[in-house]
Amino acid sequence: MTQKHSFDVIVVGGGGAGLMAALFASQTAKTAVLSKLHPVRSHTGAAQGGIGAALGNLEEDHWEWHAYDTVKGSDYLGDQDAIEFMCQEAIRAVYDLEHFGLPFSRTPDGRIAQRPFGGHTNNATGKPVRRSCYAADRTGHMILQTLYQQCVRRETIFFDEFYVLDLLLENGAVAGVVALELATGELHLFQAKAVIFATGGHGRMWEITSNAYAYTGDGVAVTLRRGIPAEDMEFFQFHPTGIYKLGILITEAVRGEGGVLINDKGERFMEHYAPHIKDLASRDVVSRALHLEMQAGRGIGGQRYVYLDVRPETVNHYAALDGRTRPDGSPYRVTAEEIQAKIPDIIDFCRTYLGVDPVKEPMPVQPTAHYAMGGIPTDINGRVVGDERGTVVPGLYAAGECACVSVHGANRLGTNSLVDLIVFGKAAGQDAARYAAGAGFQPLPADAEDFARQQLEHLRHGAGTERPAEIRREMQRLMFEQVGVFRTQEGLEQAVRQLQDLRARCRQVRVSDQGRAYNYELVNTWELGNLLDLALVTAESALARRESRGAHAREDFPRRDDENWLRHTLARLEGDRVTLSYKPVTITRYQPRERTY
Amino acid sequence: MSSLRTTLAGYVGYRGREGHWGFLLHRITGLGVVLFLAIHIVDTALVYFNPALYMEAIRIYQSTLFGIAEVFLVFCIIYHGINGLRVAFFDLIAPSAWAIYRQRVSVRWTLILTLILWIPASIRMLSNLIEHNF
Amino acid sequence: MEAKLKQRPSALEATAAPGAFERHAWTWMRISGVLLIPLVWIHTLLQDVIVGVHAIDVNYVAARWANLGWRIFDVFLLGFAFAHGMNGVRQVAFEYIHSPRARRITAGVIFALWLVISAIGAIALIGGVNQEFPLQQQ
Amino acid sequence: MLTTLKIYRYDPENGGAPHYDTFTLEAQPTDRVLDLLERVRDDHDGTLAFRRSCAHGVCGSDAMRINGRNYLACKVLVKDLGTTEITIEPLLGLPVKKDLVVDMGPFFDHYREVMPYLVNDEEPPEGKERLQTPAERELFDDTTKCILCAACTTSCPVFWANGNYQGPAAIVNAHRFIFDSRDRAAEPRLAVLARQTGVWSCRTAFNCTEACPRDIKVTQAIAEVKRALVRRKPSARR
Ligand SMILES: Cc1cc2nc3c(=O)[nH]c(=O)nc-3n(C[C@H](O)[C@H](O)[C@H](O)COP(=O)(O)OP(=O)(O)OC[C@H]3O[C@@H](n4cnc5c(N)ncnc54)[C@H](O)[C@@H]3O)c2cc1C
Ligand code: HEM
Ligand code: SF4
Ligand code: F3S
Ligand code: FES
Repeated sequence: MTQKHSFDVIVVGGGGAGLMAALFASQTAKTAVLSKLHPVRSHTGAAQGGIGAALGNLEEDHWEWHAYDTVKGSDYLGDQDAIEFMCQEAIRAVYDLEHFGLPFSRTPDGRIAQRPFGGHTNNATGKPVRRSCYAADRTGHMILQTLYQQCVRRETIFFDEFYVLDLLLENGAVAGVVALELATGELHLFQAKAVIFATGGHGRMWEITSNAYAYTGDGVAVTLRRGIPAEDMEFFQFHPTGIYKLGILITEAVRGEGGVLINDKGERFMEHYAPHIKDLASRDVVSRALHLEMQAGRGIGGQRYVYLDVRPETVNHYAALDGRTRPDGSPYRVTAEEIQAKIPDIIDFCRTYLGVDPVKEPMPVQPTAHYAMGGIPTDINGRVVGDERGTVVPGLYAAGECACVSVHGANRLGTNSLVDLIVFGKAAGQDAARYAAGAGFQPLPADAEDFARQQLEHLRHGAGTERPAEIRREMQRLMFEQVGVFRTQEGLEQAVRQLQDLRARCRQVRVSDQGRAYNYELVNTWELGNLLDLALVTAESALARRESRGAHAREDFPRRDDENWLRHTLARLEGDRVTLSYKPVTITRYQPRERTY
Repeated sequence: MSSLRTTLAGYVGYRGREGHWGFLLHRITGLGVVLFLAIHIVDTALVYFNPALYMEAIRIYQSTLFGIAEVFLVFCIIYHGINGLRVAFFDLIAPSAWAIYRQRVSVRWTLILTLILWIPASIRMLSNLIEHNF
Repeated sequence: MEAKLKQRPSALEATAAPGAFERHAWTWMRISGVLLIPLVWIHTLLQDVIVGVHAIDVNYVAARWANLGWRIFDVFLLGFAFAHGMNGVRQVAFEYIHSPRARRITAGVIFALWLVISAIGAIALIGGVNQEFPLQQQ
Repeated sequence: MLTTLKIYRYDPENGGAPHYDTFTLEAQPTDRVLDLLERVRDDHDGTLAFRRSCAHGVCGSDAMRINGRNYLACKVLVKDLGTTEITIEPLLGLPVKKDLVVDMGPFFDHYREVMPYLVNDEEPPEGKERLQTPAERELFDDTTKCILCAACTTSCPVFWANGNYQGPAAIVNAHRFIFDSRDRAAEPRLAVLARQTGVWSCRTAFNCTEACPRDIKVTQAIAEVKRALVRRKPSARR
């Protein structure tokens, strides 16, 4: 029997974006948060390095500089109105978080501490600027905890471990969602005036990834199935420094604190790729550099990794060569203790998983699938835009990594995702509450949950023999090889073909767990289906885009082509067919230029 | 769920480290001593209420079985005392000593010290016992 | 699920809760514990190790209590050790017994035991060895 | 190397009694125990239930008992265990829902009781942060690291015996705010912890600190709260 609930606003996802949306929506509207994980398990908690905002606590900085860096980082694909809005709001957002209790690291005079991060520059000198506000290397953890704490304080209503399977649209507007209660295996029907998706990313379609098991793109997949396009899916960021083989992220803050990338010949190779800011170039640039070094046989021992070296002697050596100084003008020097204090968790990861102490030995790193620039298309109020003409879907919202505003364009700058969560999470929450105040409920059809139920039954009792785990592994390998840092026509075509095969096989899977309570096998299989949908859309979008821009690097089209491709992709999925259309990029004051670091 | 079964399963089955065993031993020794003390107060009070019965009681104390129990009693008193002192010192004076290394080492030292004090005492008590009872 | 919706902590009502008894008990265990080191250890060292049970009889007790200093020593020993121990028993019992009613009963029993046994000990300490009894009976 | 996993199984729907299943699989010394569990679910027995998400020790999903001791399955490597026989059981002291999944409800109830959020109703400086020196922040730095995994609370012998004991995790989260110079609600929080179910129930058994995957000095934090209570003005005793 399906239980029914009714709320003004339903937030799907309890990560940074979801909690922020819930905090603001619940101020005026009856709001509930549905999350497949307990909120504090969300992947926002894994974010390490910091949240960018031009507070200027340590040196001159301006939100306009932040905006320019973001535009440039996005390889000019970001929508500049949204970027300006975000960079301006970022400052407020960081102070809001501080007032909520977030324990930022502090400057000696008690203000929020800031550190350099990839792609953040002083626009006048081109030198790195300290813009990333941080709490050691656990900034995301602190954000997630702080927001959850505020939700506890405000008695936000949570449905923990509720897995959203389907979105209900009636008369072109939101009617509610269907969710599976993991504890009981029962379906629940949530009627709502507004639904905000904040379900995070989908990096689990790649073999080596920094992403959590839960990063399966559920929100994008659900909306895609309901006819909402997915924007810019070909742009997926590979972070240059993942722990070799494991993919666990080593934050850019390590390089912000002076760490350098070293190849097999002992060279600091980033000097050749980004002569100005070197190791702190934008992520796509550094990932490609790693890839090229390894391709040229300069990976360590010829293997597919290089070293990230943050030993004090190395840091001091290169800081002296760079003429790097402290805020007071004295030469930049660090000790092992300072390194330990600034990146404690990274050191802990390396000791635990590699048996390597970063203060004494360099860390083996390789690019790791990290962040989805693309997702559900929205405007700056978080409202989902259903087509290339900008038509808003009434009551439907998205925020956070699953959304594409687009502020990150073709490549996200480090620290900008956390800004995105806070700024657009809040905007979506406020706008959804406002919308709900003026709108009525859409009637729910009698068979509202039938689609979800049938799919589940099919998985549970189908006649198939395929094993989901096999399909998943093949997809991950395929995506990492063919839809990775560098892409080619043949590779992408092959990927599309094989993904179609995998999708066909996936229709023949059968889960062995016939139980209801905590049937994780069922959920994981459902998630595999979501990933396959998004993988296909990603590969098709990438195949069509015949240029290199940001994270999308085509060996066969190595240059950016503004004439034909300065536009956003919108992909729709019908059955096994992906149809693509395009919409223009909003440009305000920053005209596209060549991008060098 | 908290229940006596969980508790006992945990006491015995959880592979706790020094602190776990230190805690259990503190509890057992404390309860052991207090049980003895209760009896001991009453029997000593017999010197006032009934000295004859007191002599009866003393004779039981002088039995071999009780002689051996007494050796353990002294262990309990020494261990519980040193460990109690350790806990009180950490709690009242140096909370920062509640850190893994100091805790492990201090529990080990507590046991070593206990043995250092207890072994000579028990030798003397046992030789006393042998002298009188055999 | 609906039960989960009530998330307000009972924090504020706790202000009205039980006063400082547990805090005093905690402090007491530590202070008395420290004092017990000399008291209990000297007592044990003398009686169990040096003198030994075989040398103890009513006369021994009488001789010892003839000294006022030893009597005072024993008063302290009784007062501190038994109160420390019985509070320890109460703490342990409360860990396993949770219902307020059962706890009240347990605490009552422990308190009564403490009172009675302490009183017995105290009377004996004050009364001393009862010389009325014909000791020669032995 | 060949590794034997002995896993606690309980399925509420089959009404069966809890039992153990044994799986033998090939493992690398550097494999996480979580990797092995994943492999069991993928290739051997799809019905195995356990929680996980981040796979690197920051989300707190997969605390469980491994060879008798609480760990995050994703933060303990096979070689750390020093044996190829691995027994995996759910956390002690919380109701088991299925296999390795426990009901975290009671745990979060205790968490909520200590008011785990910043309380400060004074207007913050407009468009600026509240100031806090690095030294002030250092006082509670350690306890901000908590990921609410429950490894500590479910390793505590007092909690096993008495589920009403608020437990180390709740105290850690209270500590995080009591010692935050920006917070104004230390008093009511201390009052919650002064109850019989609060800090005074802690017997310094230290399993919590040993179990904490975030290396939080849990027992020290508890001791600091106790001291704050002892030194508090008697006026607080309402
Ligand atoms: C290792 C790592 C380090 C990073 N470091 C930084 C950094 O330093 N700075 C920065 O700016 N960004 C960083 N990022 C990126 C950033 O952390 C993420 O993009 C961001 O946290 C995503 O937040 P979110 O709220 O969108 O999603 P999440 O926090 O992941 O939340 C997703 C939520 O959706 C729920 N959910 C998902 N699917 C469903 C469903 N079907 N039904 C119900 N609920 C569902 C989940 O339970 C979860 O609560 C990092 C990312 C990683 C992986
Ligand atoms: C010799 C010096 C002694 C010292 C330093 C000492 C110290 C302590 C301390 C500090 C505690 C509290 C432990 C905690 O709260 O975690 C304690 C508990 C206890 N003590 Fe003692 N004590 C001593 C002697 C005694 C004696 C003589 C008795 C018996 C009468 C006794 C019985 C107990 C009991 C029953 C407990 C409770 C144990 C528990 O909670 O597990 N102690 N002691
Ligand atoms: S204190 Fe440590 S063990 Fe306890 S819940 Fe927090 S992180 Fe987990
Ligand atoms: S294990 Fe328990 S008794 Fe105290 S020191 Fe930790 S909470
Ligand atoms: S899976 Fe996140 S802590 Fe282990």
